[in-house]
Amino acid sequence: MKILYFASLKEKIGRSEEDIDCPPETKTVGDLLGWLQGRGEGYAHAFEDTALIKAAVDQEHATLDAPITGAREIAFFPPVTGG
Amino acid sequence: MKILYFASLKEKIGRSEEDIDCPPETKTVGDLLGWLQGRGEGYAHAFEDTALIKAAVDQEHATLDAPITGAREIAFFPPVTGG
Amino acid sequence: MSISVQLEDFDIKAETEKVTAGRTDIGALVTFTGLARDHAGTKTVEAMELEHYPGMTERELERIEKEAHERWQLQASRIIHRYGPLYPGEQIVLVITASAHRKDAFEAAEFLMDWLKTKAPFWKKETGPSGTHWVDAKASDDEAAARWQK
Amino acid sequence: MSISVQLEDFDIKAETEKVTAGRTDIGALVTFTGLARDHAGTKTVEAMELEHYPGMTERELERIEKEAHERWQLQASRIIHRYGPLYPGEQIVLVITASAHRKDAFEAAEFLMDWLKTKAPFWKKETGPSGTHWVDAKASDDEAAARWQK
Repeated sequence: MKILYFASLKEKIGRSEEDIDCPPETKTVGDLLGWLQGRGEGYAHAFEDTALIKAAVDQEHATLDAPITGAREIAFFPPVTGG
Repeated sequence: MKILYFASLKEKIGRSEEDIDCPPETKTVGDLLGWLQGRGEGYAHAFEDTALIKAAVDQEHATLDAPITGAREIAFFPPVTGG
Repeated sequence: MSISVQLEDFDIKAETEKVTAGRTDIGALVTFTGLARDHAGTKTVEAMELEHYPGMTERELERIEKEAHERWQLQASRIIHRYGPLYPGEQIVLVITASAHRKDAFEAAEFLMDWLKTKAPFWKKETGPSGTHWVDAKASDDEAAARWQK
Repeated sequence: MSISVQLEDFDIKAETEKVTAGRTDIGALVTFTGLARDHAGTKTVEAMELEHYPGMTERELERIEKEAHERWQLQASRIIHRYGPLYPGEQIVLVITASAHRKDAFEAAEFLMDWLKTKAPFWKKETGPSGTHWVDAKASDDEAAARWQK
């Protein structure tokens, strides 16, 4: 499964994307986020305030309870600030 | 006193402007309008429906009760339709 | 702040560039262009003629523009209104508003158009297959303008 | 309907002409241009960098544009959003809406900007005298977008 990080998350984690085989019990965006938090200091820091984490599953905005089974690409990012 | 007519009023009256010495008892826009109504068929027709007549005194929108004493230029026209 | 009442067409790029030239404090620029349409309701329009009240038109546009600057935080604005003969597809009116923030720019542009439609002394005559007639004022324009009454 | 996510600048005249070309049924054309400012609140901004999510950005802009066409009577629209480095005074985003009537064109343009600000995956990094930082999302943008919730 491809995981993408953007903006401040990308900088805290130190990479923009990675391929991950996450454990079978991670069934939702929230599960995946919790699992990523345990992967090291950068991840813990990046995912510290989950209220400020947005996610997309296969390039569509998704909430923490959205299922990830079968997804090809999951992205995490801070609230958007374009325009 | 210069009187101007625009759009459909101009066409009904058959002129776009005229200089008028109106009687001293015409003190408001409404008085003037009433006096003009009696000046002939074109005027009567033009000023038939006073609800659809707008006026300006010295190039500012004015209501029927606005005074005209001392005014240089009074205009009558239908509701505006620009833009 | 600047207004023009003119026979000639206008260039949206030249006008927006004049508004933003040399400035780095504008965050939001809104333009409204009014265009002559080929129909009005179900009636076909082949041409129109815009009559105006020279002198008063300029005064009213300046007054309306000033009022917009009093109500909203605007850094610049521009109003151009044409008169004379106009054909379907041609530009009639241009309103530009510039502000630090988009809300001010949008609201001021809407206000300018609503007031211009009900206060600027222009009258539209349309020509179609069944002849020529003066356009009636629209109640919807009065309603749109009424929402800005304080 | 057409969207572009691009590094290059855009030309408001060329874009509005593409929207109106050969048409005589458009009565109202609204454009919104977002520009890079030299300050954010009290902070001086010397430069910014816009990061985006290639692929998702295009999908979101298309989705937002489609939604605008479902909600308002629009004859055409155009969205251009730049990414990459941007300096004060430069153009960031362009939204164009065309309709028979001005109310639809104005509302749809405001809607597009409000939704774009809260849904399109762009992130702004500002550089000023005291360094570089990611811009925080604004509560006012969420509130502006919330008014369009049905």
